[in-house]
Amino acid sequence: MYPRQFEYFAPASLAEAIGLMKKHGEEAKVLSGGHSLVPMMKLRFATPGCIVDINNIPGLNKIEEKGGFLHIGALVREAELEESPIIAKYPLLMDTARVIADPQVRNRATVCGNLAHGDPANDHPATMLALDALVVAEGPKGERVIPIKDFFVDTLTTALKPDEILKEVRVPTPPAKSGGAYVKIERKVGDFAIAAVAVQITLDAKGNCAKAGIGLTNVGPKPIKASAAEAALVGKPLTDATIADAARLAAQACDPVTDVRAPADYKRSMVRELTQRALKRAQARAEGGK
Amino acid sequence: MSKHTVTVTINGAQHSAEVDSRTLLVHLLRDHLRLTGTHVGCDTTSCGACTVLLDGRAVKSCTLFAVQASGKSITTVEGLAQGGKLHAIQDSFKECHGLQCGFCTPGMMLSAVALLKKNPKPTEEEIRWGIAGNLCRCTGYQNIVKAIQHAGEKMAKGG
Amino acid sequence: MQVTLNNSFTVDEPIDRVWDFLSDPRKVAPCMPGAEILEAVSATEYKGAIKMKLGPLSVKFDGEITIEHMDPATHEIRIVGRGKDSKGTGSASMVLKGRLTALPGGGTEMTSESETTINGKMAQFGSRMIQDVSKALYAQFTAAFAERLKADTAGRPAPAAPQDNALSMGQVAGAVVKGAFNRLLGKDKEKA
Amino acid sequence: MSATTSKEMGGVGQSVKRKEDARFIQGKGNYVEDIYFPGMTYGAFVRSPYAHAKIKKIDSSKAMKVPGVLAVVTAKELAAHKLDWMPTIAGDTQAVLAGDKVLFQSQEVAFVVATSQAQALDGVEAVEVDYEELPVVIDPFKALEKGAPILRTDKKDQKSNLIFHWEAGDAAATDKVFKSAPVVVSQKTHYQRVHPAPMETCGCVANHNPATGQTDIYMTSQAPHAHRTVFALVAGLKEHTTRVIAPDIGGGFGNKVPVYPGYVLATVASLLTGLPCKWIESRSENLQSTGFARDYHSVTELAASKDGKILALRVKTLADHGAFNAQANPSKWPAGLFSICTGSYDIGAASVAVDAVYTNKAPGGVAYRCSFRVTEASYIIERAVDTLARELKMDPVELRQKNFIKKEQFPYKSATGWEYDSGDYHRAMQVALDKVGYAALRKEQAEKRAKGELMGIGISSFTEIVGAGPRKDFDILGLSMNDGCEIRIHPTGTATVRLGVKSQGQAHETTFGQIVAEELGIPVDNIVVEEGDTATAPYGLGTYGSRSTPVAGGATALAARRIREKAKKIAAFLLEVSENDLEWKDHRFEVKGAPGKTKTMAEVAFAAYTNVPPGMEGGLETTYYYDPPNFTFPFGTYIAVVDIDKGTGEFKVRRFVAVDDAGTVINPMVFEGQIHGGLAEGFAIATMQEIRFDEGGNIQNGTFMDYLLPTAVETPHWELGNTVTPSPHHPIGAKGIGESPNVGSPAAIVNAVVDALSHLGVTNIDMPVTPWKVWQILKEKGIAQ
Repeated sequence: MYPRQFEYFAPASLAEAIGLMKKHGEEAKVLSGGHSLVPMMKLRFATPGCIVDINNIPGLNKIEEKGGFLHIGALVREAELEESPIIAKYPLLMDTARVIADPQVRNRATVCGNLAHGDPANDHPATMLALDALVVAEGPKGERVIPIKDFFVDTLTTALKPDEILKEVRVPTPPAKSGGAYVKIERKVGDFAIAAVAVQITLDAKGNCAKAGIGLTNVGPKPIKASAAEAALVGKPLTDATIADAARLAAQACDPVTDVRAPADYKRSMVRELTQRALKRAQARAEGGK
Repeated sequence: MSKHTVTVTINGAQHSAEVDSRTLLVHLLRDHLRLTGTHVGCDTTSCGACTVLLDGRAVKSCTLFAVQASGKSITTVEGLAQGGKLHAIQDSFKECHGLQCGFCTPGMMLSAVALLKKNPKPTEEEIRWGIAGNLCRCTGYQNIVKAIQHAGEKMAKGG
Repeated sequence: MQVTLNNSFTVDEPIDRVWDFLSDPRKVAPCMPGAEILEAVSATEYKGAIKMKLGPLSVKFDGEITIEHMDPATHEIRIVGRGKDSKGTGSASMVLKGRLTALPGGGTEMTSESETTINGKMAQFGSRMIQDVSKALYAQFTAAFAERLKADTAGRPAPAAPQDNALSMGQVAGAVVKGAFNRLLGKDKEKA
Repeated sequence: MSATTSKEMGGVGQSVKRKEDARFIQGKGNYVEDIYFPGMTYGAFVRSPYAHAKIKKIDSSKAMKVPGVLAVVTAKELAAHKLDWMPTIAGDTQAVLAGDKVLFQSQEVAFVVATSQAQALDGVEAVEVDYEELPVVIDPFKALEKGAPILRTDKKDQKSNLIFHWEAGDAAATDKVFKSAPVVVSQKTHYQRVHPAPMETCGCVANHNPATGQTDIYMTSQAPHAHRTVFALVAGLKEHTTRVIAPDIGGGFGNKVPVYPGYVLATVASLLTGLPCKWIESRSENLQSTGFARDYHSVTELAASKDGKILALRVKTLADHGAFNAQANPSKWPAGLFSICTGSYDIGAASVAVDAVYTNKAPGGVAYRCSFRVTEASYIIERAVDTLARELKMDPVELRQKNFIKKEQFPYKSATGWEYDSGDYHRAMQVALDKVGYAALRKEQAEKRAKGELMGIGISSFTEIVGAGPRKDFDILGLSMNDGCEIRIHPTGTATVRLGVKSQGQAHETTFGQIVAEELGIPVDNIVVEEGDTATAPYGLGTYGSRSTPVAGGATALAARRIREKAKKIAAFLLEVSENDLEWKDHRFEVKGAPGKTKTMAEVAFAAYTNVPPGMEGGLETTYYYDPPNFTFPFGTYIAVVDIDKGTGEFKVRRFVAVDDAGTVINPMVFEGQIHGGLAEGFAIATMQEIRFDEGGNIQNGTFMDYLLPTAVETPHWELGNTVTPSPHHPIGAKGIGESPNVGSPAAIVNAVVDALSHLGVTNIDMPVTPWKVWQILKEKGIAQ
């Protein structure tokens, strides 16, 4: 399998990369991990005339905590995220990084690329929606910070402009008594989810839910933030009843279609089931469990 | 730029080749350098038959452009044996009957080598997850798991 | 593969004006994101094209639009569009059935049903996306239809077609269509 | 049979490490894609995006302008050489390139030859084909309805989409039993369309030398000799100047038995250009256009007495063959060995009917790790027996034991006419029950059920029929299915063994050497086994249907014995005794009653070239073509234990016990490896693998992203056991093991999941059994939300 011919550039700086993106417009695609783009190019589904490989740009591969955020650079690979000692504080990220594709893919695929592709089937979008992350885009006019809830515009379409590059994603550092979990049901290991649910919660002193984030994978035309379900939990204790209620609302928020993975009613039911499981796991973790 | 000269260290030796932008790393290895131990089993980054080590990490060489490997170091199945002595993983695959048709074997062994580097004493469960990116149609995986465990033990003993 | 979608919406315009709009493919076609009429072959046959862009994917279908059935008495119409992907890797067709009903208050309800059939490479490799894309396309179409109809009947110039009239999901839909799109698909239900 | 030779000798019964491994573990295998020639060209196909369409025009002009493109071949060019159509193995015709119309999505329409693979693919994109879409026939039942479009308009006599109607057994007698039977159950099943998907796709490198007229064709072939003969018959190539070479094959599983258009076109391209031409299929092309397997819609009925004696079996099947009847079956057996569907049971009356139809799908019907439809047969009977047990409220084990053919009944003649060679079904079942702890599991299940938990135990006691086949009844395109073995003993006592079969991973280089080691006392390390090159190998029909050990294994043993006969004469001459005074003992010749007076095969071999008895022909070599007197009938009992997650419908195969009996075991290590692999494929079929089409004939899982093959994570841990009941007619008593596990395991897994839900009234879930299918049942029964 060979993609169609294209021009390849490996700029040494972000500015140079953005210049190339601007110059080549619609024809240009950013290559980071390449594990969404290259297979599409091999099947000649995607036929970009120009590839801007950002792998040689220094400074984009950092994972660091500062200013109340975990900063994940554009070139941070899934495996690096998984191996990073910082990630213990972010069990939701850990869960997610472990179920994306397979070990070889995780060695190349990047967290930011997983977001930038805008595929509702990717795993990090739901995770970042649950975490209320911020996406940082760099364009000709400088930096732009986009709240994740505004980032996914539609299927394979994000708020990134054609000449913008996703520079990093910022995840708010969770306060004490926080926990998260990602629960995914898939046809086999490494597959896109039939459905998956990302949950991030923070408990208050009394053990009630102070903050809740819930993101849904592959159950709609774009990644879904289950806002009503989140709202239903805030201020309440996490009991079987409140959890079931939130799960019901999450299931209402999804908009799945019947496809080769499963019928829509199954996916919707799984959102409900997995939301409960993820909430319980997140709760246990927030209370200090594993 | 659609033509590039790439210089890559493969199994310890430096190679240069002129490639198209679209030439994948696996094409460079197979078609340009005739290192045909690295195989192509699919077109969707699913099977892992093309797995090589890129700067020590297992990657699928069908999903990387050759030009991206420039300046990097690659290990293929042909580079596993050192000084005429087979690598422990090679011995173990034979010893434990971890292969049949042999097509997935090079990629499988390289994934195993990467796994054992990270986790020298993996459990059966950890091995199964560690080779989740490599498909095999012949062995039912059981003897592959055994071979990797065996290799881990051998390597711990300095073998 | 086939995707069938239904939709209905109401406009504050008398039925005859809506009918005039609906029965003119030159007016209806631009409501479909990325679509354009290239040539009128006859009063009921047109040549057209539709371009779609979906992240790194892009596809262009060239084809014919035919009004197969049109009944001013019952205000029913059936428009069929058939096209082939310009790269020769597949085909798409859409049968659009529309029916207008006069409402007691003077407005008009338009009920429509679309059946989209995709064959070839897209249906083979892209079935995961097709339903979502069809839904979005159709929602954008009906939203734009309402919008353009209002502008048309009010005698205002139609909203400018996006620069590159290709469907680039979301971006092209933009502010005008987006709100209607969400309402039409009931996406606000979560807040309700 | 336990091992009689030393480890060094490596005879039958020894776990000899595989000889082929040395090259594979070092990346030195030699697969078709690894073959390069100077000046080699590359071919790639333009394929149809539609399942059914008229081809109005093919315009190659733009493609010819693509840099590197040398030629674009269409049906028109092929027709000039009468190569636009070729015969299939099943005796139908198949378009090499579509002429007037295409009949399935991804059908071959044109072949672009270029100086590189990338350029060939660029050329493919530039070929313009004008299609007019036609109504599509996807549902095989609708294919037979009145008014259905007739697909094979190229066949003058084809008035419907029916390919054949075939019957076996005695319909009248069976119907009579059913009429008066106290208990009748009916089980509808669909054995879904699957694809063997070996890790290596199909490919070909053809190298025609215009100067010498020699054509070498390197092919991913499970049957090189048969393929060369087909080439000779179809393309008019001369067999003596055509060499088909199957080098290392990266798995076959039946996928590499048919002749594909790619082989023909690479060869045509080389003949036309005088340059070597390489064609290597992509994975999606492999899944979308090459031989699928199964796709049998069956209704299986069992008639029984109230106490559980099975009285009769009636089966009606609709088989979806796709656009061309390209199934791999012996000529006189259009539904293969499907009539083995009485299975392991002593059933007095049986009738089987199969209707096969054309649809707008890729052709196939290959024997995927299966001996010609025995997998479908085993599946339906093992599913139906469970349904009968449920109806009778009997334990499925008890019902099976009650109806098994008894040890003393062998050789057993079945109601559909097969003569089972040997078996001890009760014993294999007992070993499996003991190993899994059946009674305890049933107790656990009852306790779990009381708590609302779902656990199931599934049993499958299959009987296979392998080793096609006796040549009076079994041929492929007229070529009788016997196989050759040539043995050459070299002067220094080492040996070369050549076979007409072809390993695709089955370890022939090791196991056939072991047979020779056993028979001739030559250490296995001193024997080389060669296969796959028609220039050197004796004729044979290849490896599939578990036929290598039953047929070529027989040939090997008998060739070796023929060598031994001559060797005995030489030994007698050397020892100066009469032949009758010699015995073959401890793998050498010994003078009876004189233990010190011996001659080894090495000594005899040297004499064969240096000191033969007067009047004797020199040398020590022979070729033997073995015509098996009957099939062999491997069998076994498999038991699966599953736990179901009520919330998601997901299930886990907690345990899987497999007890196999394939007669004499040549190499226990290889034997177990074959079982592991076959079980994994059976598990994959039961839970994941399926080729599906939408209503427009678009393939829904034409890549490895959606055609699901299990990874190590999903694949269960296998627990094996075995019993040994040698075949009475096979020279070494061996039966063939490669396919049993794939034949027997799907039913065990489906039976286990159904068993977990049986108290809810569930009797069937069609494969692949997926979490959502289980969930839908749970939802219907009010268990899941």
